Amino acid sequence: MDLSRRLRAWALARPRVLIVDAPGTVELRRAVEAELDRRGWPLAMSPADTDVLLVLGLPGPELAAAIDVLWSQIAQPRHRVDLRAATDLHHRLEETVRALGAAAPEEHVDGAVPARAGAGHPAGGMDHSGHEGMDHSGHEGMDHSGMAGMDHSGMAGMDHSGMAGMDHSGMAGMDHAAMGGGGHAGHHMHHGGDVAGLPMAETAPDRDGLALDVLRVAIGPVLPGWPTGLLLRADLQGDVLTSARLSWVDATDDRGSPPGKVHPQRAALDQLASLLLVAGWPTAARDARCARDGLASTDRSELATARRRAERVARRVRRSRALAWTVRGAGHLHSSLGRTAGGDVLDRVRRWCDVASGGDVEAPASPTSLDEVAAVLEGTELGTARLIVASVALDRSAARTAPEEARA
Amino acid sequence: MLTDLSGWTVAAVVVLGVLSVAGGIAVFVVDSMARATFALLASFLAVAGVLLAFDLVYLAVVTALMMTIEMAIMAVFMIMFMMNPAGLMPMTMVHNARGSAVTGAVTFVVLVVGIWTVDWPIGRTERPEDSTRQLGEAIMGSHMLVMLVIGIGLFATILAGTVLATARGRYDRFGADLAAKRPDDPIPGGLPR
Amino acid sequence: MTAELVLQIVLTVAAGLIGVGLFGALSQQSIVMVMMGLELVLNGVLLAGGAAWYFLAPELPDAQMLVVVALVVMAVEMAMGFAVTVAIYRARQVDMVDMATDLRG
Amino acid sequence: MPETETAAAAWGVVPSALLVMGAALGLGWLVAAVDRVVLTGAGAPAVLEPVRSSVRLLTEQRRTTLAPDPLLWRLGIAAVPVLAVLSLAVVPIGGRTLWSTSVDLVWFNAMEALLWAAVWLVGWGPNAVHALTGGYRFLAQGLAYELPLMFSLIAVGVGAGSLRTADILSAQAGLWFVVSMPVAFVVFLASAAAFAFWGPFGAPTGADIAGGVTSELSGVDRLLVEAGRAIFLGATAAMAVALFLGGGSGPWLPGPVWQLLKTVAVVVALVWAGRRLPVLRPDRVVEVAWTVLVPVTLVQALVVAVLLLSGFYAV
Repeated sequence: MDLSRRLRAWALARPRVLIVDAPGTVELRRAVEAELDRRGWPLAMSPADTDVLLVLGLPGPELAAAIDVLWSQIAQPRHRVDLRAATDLHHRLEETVRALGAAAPEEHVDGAVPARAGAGHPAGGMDHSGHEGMDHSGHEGMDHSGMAGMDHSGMAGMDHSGMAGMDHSGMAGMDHAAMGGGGHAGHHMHHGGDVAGLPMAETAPDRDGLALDVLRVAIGPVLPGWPTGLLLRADLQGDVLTSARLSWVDATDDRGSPPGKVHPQRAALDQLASLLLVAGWPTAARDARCARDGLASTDRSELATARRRAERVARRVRRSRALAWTVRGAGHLHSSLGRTAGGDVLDRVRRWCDVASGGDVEAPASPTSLDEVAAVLEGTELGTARLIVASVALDRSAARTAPEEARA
Repeated sequence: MLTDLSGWTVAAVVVLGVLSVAGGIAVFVVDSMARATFALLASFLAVAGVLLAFDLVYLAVVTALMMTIEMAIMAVFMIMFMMNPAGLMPMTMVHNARGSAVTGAVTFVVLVVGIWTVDWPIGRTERPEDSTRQLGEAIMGSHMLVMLVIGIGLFATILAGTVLATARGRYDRFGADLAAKRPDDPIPGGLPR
Repeated sequence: MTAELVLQIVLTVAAGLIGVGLFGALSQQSIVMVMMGLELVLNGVLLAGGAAWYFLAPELPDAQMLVVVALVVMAVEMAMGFAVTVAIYRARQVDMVDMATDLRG
Repeated sequence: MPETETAAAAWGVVPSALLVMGAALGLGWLVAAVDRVVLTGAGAPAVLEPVRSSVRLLTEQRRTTLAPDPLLWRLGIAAVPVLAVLSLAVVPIGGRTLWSTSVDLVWFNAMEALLWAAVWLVGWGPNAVHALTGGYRFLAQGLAYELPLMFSLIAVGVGAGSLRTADILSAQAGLWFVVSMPVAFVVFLASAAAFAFWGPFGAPTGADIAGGVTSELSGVDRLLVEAGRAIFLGATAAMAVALFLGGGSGPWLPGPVWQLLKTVAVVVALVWAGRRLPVLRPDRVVEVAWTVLVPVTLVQALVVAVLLLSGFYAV
């Protein structure tokens, strides 16, 4: 018994962490990431991949609802930490490990049973506690957010939401007219448009001229390498976005990064780190984070090391032919923003690299509105869309020039 | 004449045979199109298993390989074109079910009557050491003509299939006078052009 | 167990596959499902070909060639089937055989 | 021929099956450990991390999603590691394969093809956008790498005059195949990364789709899929050693040691090189695969055929 507990504690000593940063917690997030990198705790990709949910700062009501959904999707054993300040970070993380390792075994067993029962009977699983959290809060979250009409998902965390519409796609594939014309018996599929509370997909012409299924999905507000709080509502055909709208959750919450003390080089490295994560280059992303954290140091020699490191990672990214080949041509922003925000993803990456290496260049300007970015996302594939979003510096205050009503 | 298959092998053949037919029936019974596709794959894999028992190693493995790839692609088309691919709503889409069932059943009965009445000429012949080698030598020797025709047929299929399925020709890509330097594709590929 | 009995059992299974496949190919409305029925018929041919080689003429490669040809026919049927489905669907949003009856001359 | 005797025949079925299982676990651990070391830059202590992760995943709850397809999902998940181990059955370990058919190369290829179905099911099962997108990406990538992979295997088969791994090993007694088939070697290793959907070909599990096909997996499900991927990568590295690097041949040391050293070297090189690159987006990769790699590997096969006719290979 003791042995198994110790084994458990050992196994959970390096938990995977999902960070949710509320607005205005940039420095806190950087400090946390630095500490996680130092400890070798990996960053989680999705709720399924998460052991520890780390909530930084004070989330607004909509983000809080999304976090609750996210929490319900995390498998046992799990632990949630709310951090307001980086002061006792080390202590809090130690405590987290202890709490995870000591998570009451009965709670764990309790959680596992419904999951298995749910596997046999998808609908039956709803009664059980572990599962209940997941399905129901999904809908609750949606009600809170007040966007229920748009898609059955609300912001259910990482878009588990829209998914349900997904595979029973094509009900609409067969339109009534055609059916009437055919005039044969045996179609009983037109009773009601939803399954398990989720509407069916519709069809629309795709870019190749075929009328295929469209799914309404909500992507965000919490994803790896994604600006927390950003919500992409899109129509998805396969993996191509046919329409896209971007908005912030808690749009009235304007606690952006405090003005005045922005360190451009660190900001650029931060941007690069999340972009490289999205581009699937974790080693370079780690280097960028490392350089960013070193630049915050007050120690002279550490600072010099960090500068060299920043230059190295910027040079490596800038010169990478593979990265250039894979992102070139995506996301042309021909905008009124002036020279520095235009161009494709690659141009912006290179400009970020220039800033990151400490050069005296202007950082790419943030787009003035989310709609401008959303317009570029239309017609791109999901991965490209993620790259485009990661390549621009979106900040909450800038987005507010685009009125919420414009989304409709 | 006794079979040279062991009792276990015969049992395995019978079980796999039953599985293959069950998979075949499941294709038209289950609601979910994804499940139908993979029921068909199960049927193919069961037949591949029987071929393995008959020493036809190459054919068995190739059947598994080809059919898996084919079914994986089939699954995508199923989701593209079929309503209700996940089978979340019970439905059937058949016409002339009775006539089809009768046709299927009659065919089966006729075949079975034939199978069980014909006096099969089971000979005492030499088995080749390696069935794969036998097939390979046939393809490259006595039966080369068959492979040549198959090759041409497959090539024609590739061309015809592409032409039928795509809506864009070179005039769409390179302009009416084919003068464009770079093709106008919705998604640029990985080649520098 | 005699070889003939095993052969007959296997051929019966093949006949079963052919029967089920025929039923599917004739009764289904969706083009893709029709193709699955045809595949099932060819699956029966594969099985019968393999059995014929093993029990009747293992010294000759002909039955093996038959199986190879059946595999190729499956691939061709599939490729052309999907191509035609895409073409019809593109032209008139139809993926069911009954709706394509106006293609009749 | 003693050298073509299978492990099952020489040592009994159960011991050699256990041997293959052990080799699979060892290879999977090796790949995961090297990957972890390269990823975290943590150095030697990171080699324990795969074990730690496995234990953690074993104790974790299995979760499910709303309206999933549990049967197909679980089937796909279980198939990934099973296929990885089955593909290892034709890879020589200590000079012998678990079993040997006359078509080992096709067997290896077929297991990898069956992986298509498995990965697609893992993506399809949970009824989630990101997972299904990962499934689509895997199929698109799979179609593109399949033909180059087959042609590179064909080049090996032609060079050895046999599809049996044991014969391929003995055909390399004089000269390793990597010398006359460098293109096939590189394509084979790249395909290995592609069908383990790892590294530069990791788009099906990319961070941009929150982990793709693995995004909804937790607990033992995730463990099975991740272990299957690692074993596939390790098995392919071991296969590459057998097909191109002469297997256990080498001076002074006994064969199995050489084979182990070469396998470790290939794994380290593969992981190190793979992690130096970002994920290559499938829409770029597929065009290159179809229009460049297919012809290039065809020419490679042609070169091998011509060399064979001119008596280059001692068959």
